[in-house]
Amino acid sequence: MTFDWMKIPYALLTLIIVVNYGLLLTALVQKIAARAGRRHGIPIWQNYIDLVKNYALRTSISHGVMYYLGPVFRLTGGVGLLLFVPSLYGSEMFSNLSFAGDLILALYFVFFGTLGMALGAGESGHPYSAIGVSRGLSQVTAAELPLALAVFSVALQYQTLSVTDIVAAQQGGITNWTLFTNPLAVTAAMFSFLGSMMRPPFDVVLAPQEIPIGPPTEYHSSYLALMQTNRALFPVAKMVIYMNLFFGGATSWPIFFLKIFLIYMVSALVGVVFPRFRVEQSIRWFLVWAVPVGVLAILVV
Amino acid sequence: MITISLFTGFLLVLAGLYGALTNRNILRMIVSFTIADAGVNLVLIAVGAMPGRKAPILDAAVPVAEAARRIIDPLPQALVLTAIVIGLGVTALMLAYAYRLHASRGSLDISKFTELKW
Amino acid sequence: MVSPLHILVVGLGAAFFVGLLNHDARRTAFAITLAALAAMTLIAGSWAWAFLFGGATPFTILTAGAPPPFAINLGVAAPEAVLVALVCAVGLLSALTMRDALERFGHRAMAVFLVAVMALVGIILTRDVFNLFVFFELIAIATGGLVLISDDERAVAAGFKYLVASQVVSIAMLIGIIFVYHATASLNLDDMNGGSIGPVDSGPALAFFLLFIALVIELKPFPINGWALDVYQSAHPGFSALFSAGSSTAALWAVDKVIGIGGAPWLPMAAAIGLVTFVGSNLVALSQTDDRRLLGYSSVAQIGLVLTVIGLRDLIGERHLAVGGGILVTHAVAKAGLFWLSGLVASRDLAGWAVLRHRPILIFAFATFVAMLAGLPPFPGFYAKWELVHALAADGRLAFVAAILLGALFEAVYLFRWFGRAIKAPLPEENAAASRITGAVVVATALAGWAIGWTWGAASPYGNVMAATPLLVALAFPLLEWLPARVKNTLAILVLCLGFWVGYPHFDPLQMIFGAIILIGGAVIFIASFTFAQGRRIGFYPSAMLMYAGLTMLIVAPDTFSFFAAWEVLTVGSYFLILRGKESEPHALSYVVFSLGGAFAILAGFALAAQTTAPFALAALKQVAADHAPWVFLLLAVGFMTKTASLGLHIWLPGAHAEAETDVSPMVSGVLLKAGLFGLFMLVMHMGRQSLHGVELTYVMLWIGAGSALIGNVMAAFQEDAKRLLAYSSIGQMGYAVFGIALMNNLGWLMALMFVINHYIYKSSLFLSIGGVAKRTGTREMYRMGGLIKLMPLSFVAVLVSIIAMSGVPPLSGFGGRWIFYNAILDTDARLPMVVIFLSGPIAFLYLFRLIHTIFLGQLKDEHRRVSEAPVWLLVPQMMYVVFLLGFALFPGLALRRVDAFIGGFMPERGLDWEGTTITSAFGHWNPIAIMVVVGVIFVTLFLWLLFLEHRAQMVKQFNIAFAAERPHRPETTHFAWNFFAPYRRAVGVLAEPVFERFWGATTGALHDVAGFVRRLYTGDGQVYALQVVAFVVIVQLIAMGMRP
Amino acid sequence: MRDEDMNERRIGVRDELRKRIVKGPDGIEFEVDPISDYYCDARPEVRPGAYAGIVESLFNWARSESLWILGFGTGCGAIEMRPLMTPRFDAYRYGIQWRPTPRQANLFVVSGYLSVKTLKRVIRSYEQMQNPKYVVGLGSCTINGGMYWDSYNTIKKLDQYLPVDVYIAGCMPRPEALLAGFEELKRIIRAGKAEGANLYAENFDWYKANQKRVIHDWDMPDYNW
Repeated sequence: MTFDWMKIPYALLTLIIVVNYGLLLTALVQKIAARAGRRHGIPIWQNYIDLVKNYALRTSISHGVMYYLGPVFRLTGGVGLLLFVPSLYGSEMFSNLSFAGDLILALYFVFFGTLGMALGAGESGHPYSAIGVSRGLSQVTAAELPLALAVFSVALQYQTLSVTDIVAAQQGGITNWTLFTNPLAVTAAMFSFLGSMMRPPFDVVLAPQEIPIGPPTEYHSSYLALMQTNRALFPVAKMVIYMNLFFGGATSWPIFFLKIFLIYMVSALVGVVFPRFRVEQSIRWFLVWAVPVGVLAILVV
Repeated sequence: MITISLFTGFLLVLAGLYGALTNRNILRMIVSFTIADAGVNLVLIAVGAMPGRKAPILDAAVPVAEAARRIIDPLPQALVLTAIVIGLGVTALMLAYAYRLHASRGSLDISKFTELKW
Repeated sequence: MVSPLHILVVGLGAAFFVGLLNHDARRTAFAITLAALAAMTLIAGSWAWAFLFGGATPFTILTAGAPPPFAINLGVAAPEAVLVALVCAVGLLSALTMRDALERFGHRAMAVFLVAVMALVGIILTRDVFNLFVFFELIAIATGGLVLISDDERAVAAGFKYLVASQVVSIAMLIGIIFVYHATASLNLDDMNGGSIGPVDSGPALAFFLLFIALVIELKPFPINGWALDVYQSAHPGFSALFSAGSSTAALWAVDKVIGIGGAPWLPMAAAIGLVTFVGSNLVALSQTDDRRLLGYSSVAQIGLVLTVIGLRDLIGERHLAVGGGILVTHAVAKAGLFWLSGLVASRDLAGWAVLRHRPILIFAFATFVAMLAGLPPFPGFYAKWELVHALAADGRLAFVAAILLGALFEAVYLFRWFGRAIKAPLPEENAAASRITGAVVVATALAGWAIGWTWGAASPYGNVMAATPLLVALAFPLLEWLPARVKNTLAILVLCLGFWVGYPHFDPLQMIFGAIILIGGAVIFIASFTFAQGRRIGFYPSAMLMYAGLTMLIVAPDTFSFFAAWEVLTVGSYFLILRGKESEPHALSYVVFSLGGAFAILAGFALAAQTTAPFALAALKQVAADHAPWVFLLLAVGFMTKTASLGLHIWLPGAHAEAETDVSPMVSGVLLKAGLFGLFMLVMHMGRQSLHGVELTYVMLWIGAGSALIGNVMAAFQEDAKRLLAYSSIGQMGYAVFGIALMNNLGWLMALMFVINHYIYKSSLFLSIGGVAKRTGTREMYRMGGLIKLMPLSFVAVLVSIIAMSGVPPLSGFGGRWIFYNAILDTDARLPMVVIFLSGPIAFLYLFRLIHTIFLGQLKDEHRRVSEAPVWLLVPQMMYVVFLLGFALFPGLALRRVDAFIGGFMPERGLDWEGTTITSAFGHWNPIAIMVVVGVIFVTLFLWLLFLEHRAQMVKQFNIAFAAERPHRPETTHFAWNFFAPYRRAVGVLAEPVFERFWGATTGALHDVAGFVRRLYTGDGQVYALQVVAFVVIVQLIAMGMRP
Repeated sequence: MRDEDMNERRIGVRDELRKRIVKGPDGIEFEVDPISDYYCDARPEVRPGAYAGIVESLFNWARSESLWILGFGTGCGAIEMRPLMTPRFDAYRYGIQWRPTPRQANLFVVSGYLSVKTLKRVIRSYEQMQNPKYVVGLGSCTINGGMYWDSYNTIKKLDQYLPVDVYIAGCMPRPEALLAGFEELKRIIRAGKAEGANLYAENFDWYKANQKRVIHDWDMPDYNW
């Protein structure tokens, strides 16, 4: 197999665009949420400042090798996820490294960073980290389920696991989007989306005072900076999958930005309205409300 | 005659069995079994008997040539003989057991010897 | 050759002579007794040899110079010769073991003993009914005398009860004989034979019934055998051995001879009584705690089974002697051996047999006898069981099959429970009374058992199980027990590698994968065994090699018989292996009971499939008649799924795998579980889809696989014990594999194979790592560990790589399995079970994270601060597994490509395209090397970036955490570990309810309750026993009358 | 110095920090000294800023615009911080946020009087923050004890124990005053003068001596990493 080396600079370009977009987007959404509380909220560039500040801290501690590697795993997970999925449909430049695998690769790679991060947090020896991980993992087992069902429903619908092919099948008008051709799957997936965004009502994992923000409680300085980068990048990478599978993908960057923003807003809107669930409540919620929709999506497709 | 012996024999067997199964005393059981044995022997004889024939003794009165027609079947009698001997042996053994049992427990009640069960 | 008549002559003559001896000449008397018994054995043995191998023809011996019916005649043929030899040999050996007692009681006792053996021989040889009666009475009297040779006070009462019952029996027999004589005018069996009794409702038939039932009662049928059980329990074990192996054998042969008079109408009665006895006696034995009484129950049961075979002689045909004989000989050898063995045990409690552990060779004998009684290969009972079940199934008597297998399962339960207790009970002080002679007799008996096994196999039309090379190799290991363990370990590794090298050219791709896992994989696990190879490690290598031999035989088996034999061999080998764990006794028992239950299902399935064909090739499963096929499929699938621990049949696995020794756990998890999968593969490849009452069975399997995956994973997430966690995870993983097989498409099977390979690697690795940790920390409770990463870094790396692989996260090999899985389910319509398996997928993250976090991360405990890395021999295989995992992740095609093509031969749809490094399906693609490179490059880049930024990070210690402005108190209170997934338990804890455990617990509880209730029949009152005998005769007659049209 | 010092002070130390004999799984007994086994005993170091001045200026600007306050209300003044989060004052727009863990915070607002008991926790939390870090003393009590000037139980001058960057006087200072104080802090940071952490490391022995003078049950290592 011959490898097209030009893919690498293109992939880096994608990465840079998405990181910057992600930093701005998260700030923007935070600002919107602040406006819902009648505050001004943070400046739009606040994320950059925080990032620089954290990189600029002069000291740091380490609890051990896994602790050290935790953020690396985390960000690798984010970057990998982004690059394994084509960002723009029809663009050779921004199809990234999707030759390495299909949708299943992306779905399972989601866990790479989570698992590595959990391990790193575990080595800090901090009980709050462990409690946070326990909650996060418990919740994700239920929250991932509707997505898996929805993805499977979509794969059945289009008879392919290739993201490109799925996007291709949705071209030619808004009514061709999975959103309209398979609304049940999209509903289930969006339920799952709410659960994976670490926003209310599903954010007890990061309960700030009870278990000071859970898993990353011991992280600081550059570790935290890497994780912040991932925090900007990862949701976007995830939403790229949602966009491609359910909302017709994107053929250009403006459409990409718009669709990602709108998808993010779903979670933000729900988040400012609803209070927090306990973990078992959220698990039950997913099993009772979201999973049946997913099952239905599989059965009727 | 044969019917009477048969009937008596079976009656003795049943009486003996009844006695053995209802008397708790070991000695009484043994006696009951001898009664039953006697009954069995009687049945044996009765089955072998043939009306109007003589005892199976080959002597002057019964020439060998006519034996097959004149004497009764000798086999059951031989069997009875054996059975009596065996019965005697068993009875003797049971009595010996009765002695040992009485020596060990001071009682001859069969329902007292039930350590081995289940 | 000496005439067999001289057996009687020698016996009787010696008895008279001994009786005449002076009271003080005990040694002389004993010597004469032995010499007489030896002579009898020799004569009988020479005739047995002549009949079996010398081509002698049956003949008749006339006595008193007159032909029958005027005199008694003796018939001698092969069965008689064998049985007489058996009885005499048992007599001889029993006398040896009874030496002290016999000398104490004096010459008269010896005379009685000789008479008893002589009478047994007489019963077997005579062709005269009344003579039969006489010999039976002799036995009764001799028994009455010999019971008294006992240390047990209670023997007196037992002997009396026995005599009372005998009286009732003899009355019935005598009356029967005289009327039969009246009807047939002969006492000679040869004259009466051939249905000369007339119709069953005639008067003569009633007479025959009395004779017949009297003989049957001599067999001590359930439930009217209390008097005999008391004798078993209280008599001298030497005599009990003769009573069990000799008396019953002789009585059985008498029944077999006499039943010919009545002819076919009487066979069902014998079969029914035999079956009731077999099942009932085994059931009651479940609650028994006295070893000799237990043996008594078992004897009664085995004899009942032979009676069944006699009753089925019209069905089995001329081979009924081989079948019945197989069971009988096995029973006689094993039971005699066990009774003698019980003479070496002071305690009458089952656990008291632990004393045998002082002499491992006796344990070997014990194991041999238990295996013989349980009908395991390579003993005759195994062949007999196989043939019996096949004959019954071919005739459609499935209820018989079920009852027999159920009874056999009960028997296995109490035998293996007993064995397990003996192996695991605390070791008592040395048994002072241990007799060398008895020990030698027992060992000789065990060896004789093996020899008989070989002979029987050689004569069997199915082929000799023992002649299979793997088994021979495994059987060589007990002979090497004197070698140091290191040598044996090296030898084991070499043997396994050699086995693979030899088998390699002959394997098809499927066999290749399983063969590589069994042989090469087994060898790798053996590397870890070097850790424990101190001293001689008695028992480990024979058991392990037995299991590997069974596995090897399994994958190369061409027909159902060798497949089943291999299955039994691997089961028993693995049972011994599992039993080696410290606390493993109840779990090993549950394992072997489930396994044997499964094996019986397989046996029934094969029998149903084969009908009359023998040998039945596995490939012929394709051609099973359509009306049988679903049932065959069902039975076989259930059997195989007990081994894969599928939902409902899984409860044995967690304990068995968790409590096994460190290097045994990977053997029984990584390797052994694959036997079930291999069976399922074999099944679906040959039988394809089957529907029963409109339900597609593979669809049911899908649900079972999915359910196993879910329950296994959920349960694993809630375990505190690390090895139990791994064990439950195996249930889940096997669920995936079963699911894949049941998908019945190309990719599903490929996925199952991927799981086969992956599961072997990571589960073996994990069991070794966790075993190493448990060895170092002295606990398996995860919450008591923590923070071991710094002390055991290599173990950590092995666990880390393994759990990444198992979780299915790219870039390691587990992802390949998941990827194929998704592609496979896209090809199928079964969507609902898929939901369940989706649900179980992410749960794996829970227990995997918990495993690594709770053990290696978090807070290090005080007492573990000086713990060192796991032993190097444990680490070597782990590191090999890490390399395997990485290699398999990069180049899955090496293993799977050929299999893909092979499976393609069974399936219409196409498999995968293996073009370059990319693997393409109809739906998607996957490039393992590209994934690895991309992930690697990103990871390394980011790592270097972090290293650049944070190379001066201050290394801190475990309490340097921001603890809400406080500080941790102790590591125990800071390690968040116990009940780690509490919220998850609150949400879905209902799934972790031990429903199946409760079900099986209730089932076994109910069985024991029934057994406990039924055995109240045995009141201990001799009179009640006599009454029962009378009632039995009446009831059997009434039932027989009622059954007649 | 440390060892003797610690031994002497163990009198007041809790049981869980005493040396203890434990038995390993192999049956061998050994001693565990929690203080040295469970805690890092390194001393804090002075860490200079970036080599290039312009980079350090950029960093200082970023630090000043990203003040992450440790959410630890040490006294009654804590109540004045809450309004800063409300729409009325909305401190977020000035780059000020609250973090629940000292690891991620770089500004410690000592809100009001500080009892000796709390001082121990404040020291611990402060030491767990990363360099550079800032301390703001809120209210008169942190300056001179305020109305508690003669209390048996409060410390009087905060900067004897921790390097304070800014005091905000008042009893209580209103949220507006806090905002003004933070603006002042930002100015100091941008000027590169907020080097409290390095000051603390430089005069570590002096600070420790002061701290131990008032904290009698000193049950932790000298520096809480």
